[in-house]
Amino acid sequence: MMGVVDKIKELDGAKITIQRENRIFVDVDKDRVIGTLYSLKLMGFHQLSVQNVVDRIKDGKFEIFYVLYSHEYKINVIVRTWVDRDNPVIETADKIYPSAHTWEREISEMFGIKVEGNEDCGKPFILENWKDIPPMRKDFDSVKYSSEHFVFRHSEGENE
Amino acid sequence: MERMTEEQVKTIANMLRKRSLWMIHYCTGCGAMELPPTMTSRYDMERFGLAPYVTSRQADILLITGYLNVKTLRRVITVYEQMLDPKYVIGFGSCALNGGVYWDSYAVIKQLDRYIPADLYIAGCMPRPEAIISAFRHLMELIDSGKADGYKRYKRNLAYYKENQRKVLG
Amino acid sequence: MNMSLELLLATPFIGGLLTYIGGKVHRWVRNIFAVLFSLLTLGEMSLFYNTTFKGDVWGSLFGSKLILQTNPITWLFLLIVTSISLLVIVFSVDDMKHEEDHIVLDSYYMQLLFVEGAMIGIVLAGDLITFFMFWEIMSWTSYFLIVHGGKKSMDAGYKYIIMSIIGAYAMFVAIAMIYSKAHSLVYPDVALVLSQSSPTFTIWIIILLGVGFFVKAAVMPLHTWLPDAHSEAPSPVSPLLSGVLIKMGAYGLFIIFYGLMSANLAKNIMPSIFSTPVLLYIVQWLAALSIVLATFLAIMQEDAKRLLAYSSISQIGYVVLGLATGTSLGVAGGLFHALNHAIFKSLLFLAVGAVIYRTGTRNLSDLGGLVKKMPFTFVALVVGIIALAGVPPLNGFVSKWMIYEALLQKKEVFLLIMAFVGSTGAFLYVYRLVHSIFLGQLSQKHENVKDVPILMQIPMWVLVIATVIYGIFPGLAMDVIVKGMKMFGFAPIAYNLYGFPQGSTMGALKVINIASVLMISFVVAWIFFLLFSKSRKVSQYDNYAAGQVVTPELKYNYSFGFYMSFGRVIKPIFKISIERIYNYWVDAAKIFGDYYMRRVYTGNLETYNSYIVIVVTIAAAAVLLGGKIW
Amino acid sequence: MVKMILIAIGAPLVAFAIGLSFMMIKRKIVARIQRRYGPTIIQPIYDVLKLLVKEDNISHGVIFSLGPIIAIAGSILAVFFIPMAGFSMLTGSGDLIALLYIMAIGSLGMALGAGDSANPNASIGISRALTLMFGYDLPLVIIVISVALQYHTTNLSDIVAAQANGNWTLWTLPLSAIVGFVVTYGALGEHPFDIVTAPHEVATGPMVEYGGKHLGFLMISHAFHIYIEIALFVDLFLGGASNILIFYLKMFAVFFIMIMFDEVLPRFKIDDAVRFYWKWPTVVALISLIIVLVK
Repeated sequence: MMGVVDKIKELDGAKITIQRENRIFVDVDKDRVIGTLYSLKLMGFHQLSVQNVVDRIKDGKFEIFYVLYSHEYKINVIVRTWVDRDNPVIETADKIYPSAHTWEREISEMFGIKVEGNEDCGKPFILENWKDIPPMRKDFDSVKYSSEHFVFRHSEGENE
Repeated sequence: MERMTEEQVKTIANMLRKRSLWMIHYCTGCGAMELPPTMTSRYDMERFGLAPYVTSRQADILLITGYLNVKTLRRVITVYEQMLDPKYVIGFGSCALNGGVYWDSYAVIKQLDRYIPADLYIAGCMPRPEAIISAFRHLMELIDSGKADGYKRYKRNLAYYKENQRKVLG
Repeated sequence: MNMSLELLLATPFIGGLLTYIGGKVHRWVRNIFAVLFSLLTLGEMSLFYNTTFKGDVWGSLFGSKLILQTNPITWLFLLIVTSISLLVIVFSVDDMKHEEDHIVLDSYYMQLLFVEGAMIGIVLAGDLITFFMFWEIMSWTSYFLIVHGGKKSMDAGYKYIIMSIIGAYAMFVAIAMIYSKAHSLVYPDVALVLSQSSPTFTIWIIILLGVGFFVKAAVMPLHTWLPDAHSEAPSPVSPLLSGVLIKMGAYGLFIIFYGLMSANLAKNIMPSIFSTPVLLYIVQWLAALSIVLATFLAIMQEDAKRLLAYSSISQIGYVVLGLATGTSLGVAGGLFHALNHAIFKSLLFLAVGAVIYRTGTRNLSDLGGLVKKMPFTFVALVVGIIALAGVPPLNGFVSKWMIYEALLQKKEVFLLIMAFVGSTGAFLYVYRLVHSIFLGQLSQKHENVKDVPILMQIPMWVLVIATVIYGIFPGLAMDVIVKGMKMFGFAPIAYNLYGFPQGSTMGALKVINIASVLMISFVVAWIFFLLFSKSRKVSQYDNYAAGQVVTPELKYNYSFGFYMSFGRVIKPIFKISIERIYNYWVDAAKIFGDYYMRRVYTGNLETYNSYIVIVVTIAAAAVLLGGKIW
Repeated sequence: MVKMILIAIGAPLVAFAIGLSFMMIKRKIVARIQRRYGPTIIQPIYDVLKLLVKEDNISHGVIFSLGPIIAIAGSILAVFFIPMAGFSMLTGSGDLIALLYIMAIGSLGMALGAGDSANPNASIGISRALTLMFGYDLPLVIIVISVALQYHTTNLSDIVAAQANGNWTLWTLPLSAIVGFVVTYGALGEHPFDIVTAPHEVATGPMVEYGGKHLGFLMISHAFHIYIEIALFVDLFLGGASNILIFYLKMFAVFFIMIMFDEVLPRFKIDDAVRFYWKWPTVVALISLIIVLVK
């Protein structure tokens, strides 16, 4: 069991932090992500549980993380990488983990991240004829949008 | 004499519509979980002549059970327009009244009756089966007294409803 | 005025030549000639309505007289031949307009009239030589008609003509055997010969003649040519093929069983099971098998005309089953079903032809929703399918009912069960036909389809009226049939204009009551329907799709593989297919041909010379030694 | 003559009343089985009347509206050909074989109407209905033949007369009676065989686009259908009845047993239903047929 953790440590260009016995963070910069994912899959992390984005608006970055899991070793490995917020571009991981295809479509629609190699990213996925900026970004003001588009009911009387 | 029989026909028709209400099995929000116990042995709404039906052509009541986001609104409007005429809409829970906990969401509409005419609202963040059954009984009284005329309102100011719908759906 | 049979026989042939010549003059002259001559033949034929027997010799060949004769049974088949040919010609005036090539159309009309003439010749024939002569003319001219249908129809025609030739050879051998015994091939003499000769000889004759007629009547083992020929033939020719041509096979069977072989002859020369001679019993089982299997095949078809072709096989199975029962009710049922099937099957093929004329395709999954655009053709097709399924007020029902009664009286229950299964199965493929073409969503490309021109609608309306008349008043046809069967030694059946009174059969039937009660209850239900609020028309896109908006591009129509689930039930039955067995034999013959024949015909000149030298020497030696080799 | 007119008007109404009463009792008993109270006893009447007085009705075309009308016309026609409680209606002009085809007129009319509603659910529903009909028709035909051979007649009123004093076909041909029960069960489309209008799979099959007065008409024709199927079973196997009460009691007994099976069995898949019908019921029916032939 320990063998795997040593192997993860040897990953080049990766900063490893073991938060718990079965949760290991691997921080990699943008262009080494695909290589790391591939080597982790060879080690036995066959399942991509989640691929999503955290909007670090303070330091102007998108944090993209891939949660991998191995049924054999019962360990979660979270590969993290950072992309700047102005023109966020990442490489698709659906060649290694097919389920990443749908995650990337959601990320590109909700955060406006451009994913190279995933041809379905431009297509409408969840939102129907949405004109505004991607809604999940922190700089999108949801309250302002909803008060503009929807009329609130005044509590005191019928506003018909 | 002619007007009087017209009146009698209307009352008989309303009495019949009250006794046999068919509900379309279209669960739009989280309130749909309250319907199974209402339909089955525990609370048994069939005692009052209510029965779940599948297609919009056969149904009289459309239940908006919980929050209604923009995508579902488009489908709900199609279903509503496909239903045959004496039709009633019941809004479940606070989400149909004023958006409820999703008041700040970019996707959830805040007022049901701006888009389709709602005859009745049931308060509560998902009303319990007893509340649903009392709502049905209240709807029966409305039908009997002829006040449940949401479908007439929809026909009368169709432009108003269509305008609101177009503004939201785009 | 006493119309001579020769004139009746000659009119279509003369007409054919004149139309061909007329075609050279002008298109319309040819069309008018074609219609005129077929109308003339119909008129001449109707003059023979109640002549019980009229026969005259029109020549002699190899010492045997050539006779033309007519009796009510032949009149029945004459009615089928002439009326359907007239309607087909009227239908093809407009339908074949797309064929620009002048020569092809002239020859097409000529062949139509020649086929009609040949079939009249078969029916009128009083002796086997005329019968066989016109049988060959019919095979050849119908081959030319099938081949008009374009590239694929060439192979269909090729398969058709090969099987017809095999059948014709079998018949020829039988006729030769009879001739070697009797030197006169007139029916009564043939019957005399058969009754005197040894049982094996008679059985061989019947089997050989039967093979020829089974090929033409497409009974199960020899049916493989029919689906290709009927579906690839041009649309006006298919009704002629399946409405009339396969009835000639049925007429042939009738002639063998009851013309050449007197009724009791069959009983004493072969053992009989369930009171029917064993040969007839085998024929009954073949017919019943072809009913059931052809219905299963028809249910799984994706192409309208192949579906109708397979249904023709199953319906002709009813006719053969009726003929082979032997009792007067069964044979009358078989003959009546031959007439009914000619009417409603031609109606169905004409309606499908009209749809092909307008939409250009006959693939069931491309069509849909044409009821809004082609209402008249829809009514014609619905009447046709109701008749085919055997639903009471229309004509398919009475004849099937007679066949069922006959089988029930003879206690042949398993045949009856298979006949019923065939008729319930008919419900399935019959509804498939009308649903995939006319109901469901109208696709964009058929948006501007109009109904067919008047000239194509007239034949359909004539057949619709005929279906209704023969359905409600079966007595009209029964008069002819019963009078004819009396001549062939059958007990008369108790019948009246509307059906069968209580005594004669196991249950009574009065179709007029069924039809009138249905009409009254329909009117009552309709008035009751109109009492309530009017219903507004709704477009086909305003449809329940669980809330989704249906748009024109969405193909929102269920028609491909309509009975997929049923197909899974009957899949094991189709592991063995006669088609594959035949193809296997064909390939085997080809291999044999290549391998052994190559040895004989080596292709170089010296071997051929040596063959000639050898043959000449043998011949010379034979002549010298007195010339008695065989 | 007056008796004729009385029968002509009375028979369909009585048939409709009997069919409707069975629908009422069925909903009440099914509710009781599921340990709940169930609607008022006359709920189906409210349902049908409510549907008929709907203000707005839609139609997809002439054939769509003709469907329910032909369904009712076919059912009324079939009612006249089944001996009802002592009156042998029109059996003089149409025997058992004719009746099998007459019962098909109603379903053919409804199939045409439902097909015209241009909805794939309806087409799937009809293809299932016809496949199921093909399934249960094989055993039905075998038992019809065995009954006809048993009494040497296909005239229904003679068959009823032959079973007069107590010796019902149930006792003489028990196997055929069992197969007859299973076939009637399938023909009615009760729960295990409600593949045709399975609400969860094909959204009530052929009735998907029918609403308002069209659906009301279809429910009326369903009531007729229940009467026809069960009356045929009673006439063939339980010896018909001399007066209306005994006739009703016999029919109710048959229907009550059917309800017992109703809520217990899971629904068939369509090709399994056909396989089921072509396996055991057909074998049992053939055995009883051979018995009749031998006897």
